[in-house]
Amino acid sequence: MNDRLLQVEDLHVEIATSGGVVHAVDGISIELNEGEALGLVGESGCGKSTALRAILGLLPEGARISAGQVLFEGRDITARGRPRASRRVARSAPISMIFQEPMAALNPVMRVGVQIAEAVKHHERCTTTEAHERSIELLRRVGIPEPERRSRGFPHELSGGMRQRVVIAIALACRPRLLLCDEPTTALDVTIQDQVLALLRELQLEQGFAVLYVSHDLAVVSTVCDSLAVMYGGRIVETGSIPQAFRRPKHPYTAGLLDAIPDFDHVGVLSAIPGAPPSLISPPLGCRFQPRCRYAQQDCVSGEFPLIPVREGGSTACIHSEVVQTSWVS
Amino acid sequence: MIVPEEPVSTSVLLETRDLAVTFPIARSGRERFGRQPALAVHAVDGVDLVLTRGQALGLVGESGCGKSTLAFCLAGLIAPTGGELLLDGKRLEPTRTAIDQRRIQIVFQDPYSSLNPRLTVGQCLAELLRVHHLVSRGEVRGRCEELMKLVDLPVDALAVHPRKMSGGQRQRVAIARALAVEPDVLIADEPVSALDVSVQATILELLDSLRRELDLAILFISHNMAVVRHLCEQVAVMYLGRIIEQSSAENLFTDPRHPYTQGLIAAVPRLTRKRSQRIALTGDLPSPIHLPQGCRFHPRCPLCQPVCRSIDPPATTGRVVASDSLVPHSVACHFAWSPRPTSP
Amino acid sequence: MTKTGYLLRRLAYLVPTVVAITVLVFFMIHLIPGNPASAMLGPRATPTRVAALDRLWGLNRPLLSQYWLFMDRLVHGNLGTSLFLHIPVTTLIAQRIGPTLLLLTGGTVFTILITVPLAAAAATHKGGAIDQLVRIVPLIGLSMPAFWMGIILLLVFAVKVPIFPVAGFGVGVSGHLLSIVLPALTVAFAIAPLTIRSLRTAMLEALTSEYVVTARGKRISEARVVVRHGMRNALPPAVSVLGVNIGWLVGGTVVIEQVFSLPGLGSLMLSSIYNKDFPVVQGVTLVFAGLVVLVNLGTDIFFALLDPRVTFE
Amino acid sequence: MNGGLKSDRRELVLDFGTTSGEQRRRFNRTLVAGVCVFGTMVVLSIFAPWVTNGAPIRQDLLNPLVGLSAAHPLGTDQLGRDIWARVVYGGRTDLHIACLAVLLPFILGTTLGCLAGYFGGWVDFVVMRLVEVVVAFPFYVLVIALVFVLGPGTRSIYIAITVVGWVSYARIVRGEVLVVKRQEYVLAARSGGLNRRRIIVRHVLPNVITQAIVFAMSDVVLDILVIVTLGYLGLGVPPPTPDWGQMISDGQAYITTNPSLSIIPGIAVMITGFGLSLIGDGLADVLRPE
Repeated sequence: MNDRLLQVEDLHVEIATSGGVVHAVDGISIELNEGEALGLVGESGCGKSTALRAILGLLPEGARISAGQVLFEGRDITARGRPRASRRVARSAPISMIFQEPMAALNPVMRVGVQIAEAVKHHERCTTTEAHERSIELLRRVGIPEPERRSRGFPHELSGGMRQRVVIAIALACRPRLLLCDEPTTALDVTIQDQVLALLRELQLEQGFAVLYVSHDLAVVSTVCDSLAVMYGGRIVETGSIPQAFRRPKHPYTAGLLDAIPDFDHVGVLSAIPGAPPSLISPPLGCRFQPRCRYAQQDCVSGEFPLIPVREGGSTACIHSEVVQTSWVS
Repeated sequence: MIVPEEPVSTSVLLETRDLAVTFPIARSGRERFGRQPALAVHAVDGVDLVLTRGQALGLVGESGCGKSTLAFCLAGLIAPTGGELLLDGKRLEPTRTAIDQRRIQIVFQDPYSSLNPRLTVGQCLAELLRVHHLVSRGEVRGRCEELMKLVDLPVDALAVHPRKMSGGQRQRVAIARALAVEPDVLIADEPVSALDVSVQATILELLDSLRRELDLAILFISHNMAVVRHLCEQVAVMYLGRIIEQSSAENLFTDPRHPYTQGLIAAVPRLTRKRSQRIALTGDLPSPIHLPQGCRFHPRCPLCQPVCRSIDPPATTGRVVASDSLVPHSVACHFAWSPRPTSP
Repeated sequence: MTKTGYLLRRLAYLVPTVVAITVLVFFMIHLIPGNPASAMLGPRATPTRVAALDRLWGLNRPLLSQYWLFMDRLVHGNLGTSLFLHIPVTTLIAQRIGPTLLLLTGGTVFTILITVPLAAAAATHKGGAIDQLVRIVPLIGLSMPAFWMGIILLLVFAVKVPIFPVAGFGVGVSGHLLSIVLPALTVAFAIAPLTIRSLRTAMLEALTSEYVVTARGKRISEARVVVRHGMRNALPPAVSVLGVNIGWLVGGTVVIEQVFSLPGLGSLMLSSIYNKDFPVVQGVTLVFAGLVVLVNLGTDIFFALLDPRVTFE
Repeated sequence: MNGGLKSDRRELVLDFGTTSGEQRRRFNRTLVAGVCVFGTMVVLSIFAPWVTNGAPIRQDLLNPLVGLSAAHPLGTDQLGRDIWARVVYGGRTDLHIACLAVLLPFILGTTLGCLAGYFGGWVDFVVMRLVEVVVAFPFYVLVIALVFVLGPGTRSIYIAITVVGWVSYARIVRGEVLVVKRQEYVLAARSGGLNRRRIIVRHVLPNVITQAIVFAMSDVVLDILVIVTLGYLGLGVPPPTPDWGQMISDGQAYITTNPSLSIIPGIAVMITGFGLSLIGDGLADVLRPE
């Protein structure tokens, strides 16, 4: 039996705006196996969050999946059409999602314990009392002190970190096979972020669910994930294992990001990537990164740039990746 | 390794002495009818900081530790409720003179809300130049162009409304606006956290070159320790309204002495190195309304001792050898300079 | 802070408002150009009667002691005597308050009956026919004078198709109820555009929120998602909008009662205005203000009970 | 608890399609449609003497209650007056009063709201207590009571509308100012050493006034309704000046036989209000920054 859990094939998402049609996600393919953790990184506006939401059919007003498909365990769960699609997808597959702002993900007028018990009850088919006991157990599992008392409280009485733990507890109660994370620690402080990331990693190893983690922060992704996919201008430009990608980036954009980000352990000269991210209404011809790329050649300005697997493992959309790999020094 | 403290004399520009800002709760009109005990948020609670000419001081801490309030207070946007502020050794009164006000400028975090959407970049800069009579009427245009060049923006940008600009460009405009009034001190409150990672580096570089060119004193506030480490020579760590540790960046990040700083550094997500040992900080920041007794860090401290629950440790300054020179290192912990007690 | 603490504080806010209302109502008499007493008595004015009225209202005393006199009478339930009917104002108000309260209740009930199903249908079928209707009709409805709407209803359901009485309050309980239907519908039509709109917006907001996504992920039934997560969260803002509208409705009754010749407080106020019966106008104004204060208080309390965040500041 | 929870019914009209962005792409059409509808009413009122027989108050007791005819496009009323002329002249009266009546509350409310919001403290306390007292009175009760004590006439209408109407502007503007004054560009202006007057006039006011302008559009509708209602109750513009409310009231006596006497002026009110609502909606979209 194939252990492929999630398969996204050539996904396109278009958003209609007053300025024109934005090709927010422009043909991305993702494969995720059972128990695997993949980080999807990129700057704001590169389409990573839109891609994540498209998988669950949670696209905002005006956005739609224009091509491609999403398979979960080989089953087509593509959310075509709105607005009922999201309901169907959310119900049809054991996928849970954690959002950036935990307060928004919790019902403000419902007691924390009830919100968890609700999920427990429908997944375990147990009595209300049992569901309640199990919800307290889950709260304890995600590291909430005094779970009995907290379960009777409301979300606004908790701190940001505690709220995110409750959201994780709800996700756990649904016994997910895949957990989608949309920058779940961006709103949190660094010490709290550390705690939540450690919890996520621990639960992933313990429960064996797969994780698709979207973030702009390479360092955060590297603590949670095994492999990563770098997005730029609506496309994936590089994939590979994390240590490999950081040691020897195969795409000039990844290399540029690593040069631009201050690394706590290596105080060196930072160099920003010149220029600005491309317009997704009328993207540049050829390679999307070519206008900002210092390795750009004549042949970069036209043609298609699909992901090509490389010998060392992983894949890149750059046709000059050997040059990047040999000339880039950390 | 520890050498007794010596008096230091450098070109001190701005100094705070036991600075405090408290916000009383229940102040709005409606609230006055309630019979509430006088509660207050101790946002800044006895801060001693020194900013010197041509130097960047980094201020790190978690949200809610009071670092932004401190920034606003230094910039004259919030009046201090205790302690004093000295500019060039002269005490700054709560209502500042126009000249004092203009000498300390601030750059904010969000480049989208920090520019008036109804004014073009040029109008925004020219207003400040005219109000302060910094240049004669005829030279306003020329000075605006100069400011644009200073922050690496094209001169054409003067005619543009901020909404047409990218985050990075807006942040440059915000810096140009701060520089328009020729300040000596620049307070940068998380100036790059709202920017894309590929753009952050350019703003950091700009701030660094401006510091050198204009001999500015910069207070750089950030929650991102990697960024602070790249930009600042001096670093102060703030916790619940107070500076708990301060030293040179190199020394503080390699040899932190306060358990909070140690935990904070351990929590920084790393690109390449997996952390070896974790000093995990548990729990959240306590409420700044009901400050803990004794050391304000003790409820979260992995090394907490009985004395920590009762006595608030004062900041003690030692001089330590770092990078072949003596560096002052000040820590507010009972056990900063003695062998660590093993955790109970 | 506890819920009880919040409620006590909310009650404490009433004091300055109520005092200020009495001050404003008291001062109304001084807005009258010239001598209020002679202005009120009009052609009936004789020096003796004017002097008597001056003495009764304390018009020749210092302002503060006039207010004190006014308040003293008010606390003792004395709102003065009608100049025209020579009956205590409190008696008049007691006689007339019934139809007004019934109109208020009926209007509220009709509003809720119209609002909830329409808003729920519009929110759950966004972009559908009901939704379009709910978005466009209010624009027209709000531009319509409420009394004119009443006249149209009267024309259709009392004149052309005589189901309901044309005027008056009817006889007996069934008569009262029958005669209140059209006026109550009129006010409901005036209010419903705003309440439907706000409930729809609040429900849409709730239904597109991340907690509803989370809830759907729990695989609980869609009905439970809509009711427990959608409707439940939309309720507090909708209740406060309804409260504001009932407050407005208190004033609207003045005009509506006139259209349907209902013998309520509003028509008492108008007839007293035509008769220049100042004490009655003053008394009725005070009662109306009191009603609004009570409605607002009830709304706030209801809101606080519905939303656990209220005590949390 | 803050004051934002309770809001004036008048302010609720602001919620119409302006906040959700649903109609955003159609703003031009909305605004143009509104201007066309309302513009027609204004043009008719201005050119009243030319588009009618110019005699709204001329009685023709021999021809009361006649139907449509060439001489009387909408027929005549119980006194034989031309209904078309009365409707157009009524619009002239009511639109004139409503448009003027909106100015004073706009200026007063915006100023007080701006000062209360920006300075806070006792200024805010006093303004908000005043607001609360006015809001505690039912809108129509207060207007009617004021017109009663001040005596009928347009002057009383202006005063009553101002006393009651400024409250909404003050609350809207105050709420906006509370948001804007914490915006970093205002803080930057303070840090730049600009004086308070300059900050309020140049940095705060231009960014809060749009909401007040949008509300003013809806407020004209509300003022027209007030004027018409007062006219209906016989407390408005004294006869024989034509006024829509009074026309509806006069016609009510003939509701069983000649319902058009009441219906026509009501439709005129509706069309005017509808046009203004469309303008308000369109403006809200146009004036929104970004």
